[in-house]
Amino acid sequence: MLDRDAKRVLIGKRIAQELKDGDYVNLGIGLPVEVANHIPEGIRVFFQSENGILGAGPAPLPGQEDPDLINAGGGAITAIPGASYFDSFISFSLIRGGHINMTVLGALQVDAQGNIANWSIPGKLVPGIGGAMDLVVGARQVVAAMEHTDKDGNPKILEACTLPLTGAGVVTLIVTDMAVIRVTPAGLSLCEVASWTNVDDVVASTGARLLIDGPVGTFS
Amino acid sequence: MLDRDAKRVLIGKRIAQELKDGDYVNLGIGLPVEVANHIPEGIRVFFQSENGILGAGPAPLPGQEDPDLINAGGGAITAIPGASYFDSFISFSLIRGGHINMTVLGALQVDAQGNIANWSIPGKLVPGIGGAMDLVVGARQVVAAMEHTDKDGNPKILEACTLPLTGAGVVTLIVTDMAVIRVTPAGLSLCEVASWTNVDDVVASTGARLLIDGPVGTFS
Amino acid sequence: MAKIISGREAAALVAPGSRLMVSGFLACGAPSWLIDCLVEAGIKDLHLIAISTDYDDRGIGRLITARAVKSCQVSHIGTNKTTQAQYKNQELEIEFVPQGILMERIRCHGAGLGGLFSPVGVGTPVAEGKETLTENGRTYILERPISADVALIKARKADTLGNLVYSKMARNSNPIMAMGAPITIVEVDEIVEPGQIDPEEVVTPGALVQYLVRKGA
Amino acid sequence: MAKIISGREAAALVAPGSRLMVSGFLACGAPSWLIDCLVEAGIKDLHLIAISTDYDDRGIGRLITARAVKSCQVSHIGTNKTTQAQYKNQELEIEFVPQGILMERIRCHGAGLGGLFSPVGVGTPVAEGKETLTENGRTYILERPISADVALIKARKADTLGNLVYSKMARNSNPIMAMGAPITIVEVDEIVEPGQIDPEEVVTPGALVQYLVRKGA
Repeated sequence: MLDRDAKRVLIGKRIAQELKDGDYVNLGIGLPVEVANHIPEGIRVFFQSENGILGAGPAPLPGQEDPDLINAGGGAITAIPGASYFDSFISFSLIRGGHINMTVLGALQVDAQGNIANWSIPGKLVPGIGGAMDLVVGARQVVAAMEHTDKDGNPKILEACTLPLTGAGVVTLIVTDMAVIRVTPAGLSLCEVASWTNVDDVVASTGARLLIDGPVGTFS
Repeated sequence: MLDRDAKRVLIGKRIAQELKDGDYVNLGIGLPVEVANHIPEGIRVFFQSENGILGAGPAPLPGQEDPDLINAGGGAITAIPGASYFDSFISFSLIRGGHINMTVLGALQVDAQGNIANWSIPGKLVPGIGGAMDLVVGARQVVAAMEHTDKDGNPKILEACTLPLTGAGVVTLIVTDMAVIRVTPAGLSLCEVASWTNVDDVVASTGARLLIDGPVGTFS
Repeated sequence: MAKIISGREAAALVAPGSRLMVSGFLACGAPSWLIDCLVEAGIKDLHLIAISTDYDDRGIGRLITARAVKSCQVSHIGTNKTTQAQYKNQELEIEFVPQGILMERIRCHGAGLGGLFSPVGVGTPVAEGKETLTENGRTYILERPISADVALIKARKADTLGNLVYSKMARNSNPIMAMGAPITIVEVDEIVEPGQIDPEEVVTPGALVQYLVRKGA
Repeated sequence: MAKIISGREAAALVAPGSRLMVSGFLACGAPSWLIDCLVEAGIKDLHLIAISTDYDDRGIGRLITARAVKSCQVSHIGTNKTTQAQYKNQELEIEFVPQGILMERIRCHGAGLGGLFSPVGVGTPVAEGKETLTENGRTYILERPISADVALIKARKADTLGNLVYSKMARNSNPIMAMGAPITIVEVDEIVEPGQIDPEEVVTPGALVQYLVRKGA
């Protein structure tokens, strides 16, 4: 087993390899922001934050925070040369209009139909929707970045989500600390397994049928 | 009878008296632009041109035209201090959202229901709609500025328009070279008659019933 | 054309029980001084329209903490424990609106439209009870305009005609909420004369602004 | 991220018979150089989407005069006698779209929406055959998205990432048409390095721009 930080790095690093030169990317709060730390050399990627920037840069040095430059989680950011600011209306127009190549989001559950649930546990936690529902229908690729199981070891990848959905049939790729899984019309296709585990463990930890229709690679 | 220029001045001057301090006004091409020459002293009025300015100023001096500053008719304009430029999407949002106090438009026909026709004579002239359809539903007051009859002396104010409509039930005031007529739920109310003519002539030149529910004033 | 008033006068324009739009994203670009004046005036029973309820002690959250709000349309409450508690205790009614669609619905009103067909939230609780349109195999749901009685927004600078410019990402919901109500009150850091803002730089034209309040005044 | 190409290369991206959006209002803010290149390339059978057809010899009118257009969606043809003649002779099909609604319909596509309810043209020929919605006694008609294969627009300045600024009222339909097609080609007077345009001044973000052409190149 990996510790929390190691899992985070493993997931972020793997997702970063999906990026192409010139991509516009929106990273959800929490785990997804790790992706920004692993952009492959030689490519340029532009980060959007839905509150109104294209070209978000890394966190400023301590003491140099600008209260008018924050990411969607409220954290201080910077702007790269060539950034642009715009209002939330334009920002979500870019998102829904298919002008953002990839969004990476955390998830409470994902399922074999590409459904994702990440905004509400009825009777418990209801932080709300934020921009997630717009992002999952708008971005060209929707990547679920998540731990493979919950803290009790129960699967979070299911045949069908049981929590209220954030989006239906929207997830294109699932990257966890154990596996890389593509959502295909036929179901969930197991593409890679993390080098610290194996196919049998991944299958045992997954609540949905996994298709193995080619050689399964490894990642680390 | 007045000549064409005198009619134009008469109409423009009378409409200008409807303006209030701080009004945002959109003037159609042709006759309506005359209104700008008669703004009552002591009030400030802001002209919008739907192609993207609030705070349009008068025509520039010859030789000082800027090709990037034109009104909706393509004529050179200037920008007053405090003007703003915006795209056509925002411009028409302001119009339809009720943020423009008055639009003044020419008309081929208007009728007792406040219908207006000014974009097409089937089989003959079809210049098109431009921004007129947006303007007549959006502006808080819609003023038809027109000669009372056509060049053959036929009424242009009718019980019901016969030409394709620009807007249905939208005109609030009709100002011609002969009369000032308000559109009310009960029908067309004759408010004022030009000093060069009289009530009988106005009634005879009008193709719709005119209500006279108070003293009829004069204007010149 | 805008009238310059004080924060206290601004608060008096907000009636108890009215529908109130307040701008900002996690307190960035929120009209903090106007919020303070509202809290001080003790106005209650508001229906709030906002992106989120910010933090317990900062931004819009101060209205929640002061129990000024009885119902709201927001996209997110995850950063405000007081909102979550009031929601759980059923002291506060909440309609969750996806953030981009909240902007669309406000702008829909501001631009005089009757509704729009949105692909957002199809197959989720957001779609419940809404009419649908299917086109090229894609389903859309009908979203209706949202308006308020008063909108409170924040700009960096205004001229006396009400033309506004913002500061970086503090722009967020401000230009849209400026279209959301017949009365838009803008908290600004600075008021200048007409002509001192380049017409090219104006983001919100003065026609959308009724009142200006200097921060702290 | 934008690629810098020549006008000739830009013309080669427009296939005969394709749907083409061209910006500008009475030739102000129109991509004249790109239009020249298109005319020279002799591309025919276009479906044109534009505010108007400008003048016979200036702006979009040059495409009409060159008989490059077989059908169009425009708001106005009153300034172009050639368009009027081709329309009368039934050489040119025209759908008249109210100017503001043309902008709404293009942006509707660009923002991923399925349609909108418009109050414009109710009771006129524009409303014929369209679904309606009645709300608070007001009737709205359903307007559908408009998109193109290629959009040709004009900006004053771009950086190499495709961020755009315009010149005064030459902005008009440009920022909206930038959202109207998967391929947006921008004619610019000047191309600068990233960082040379203040992020606050960018009107169209680079994510909407695929190609840049220097005027005359």
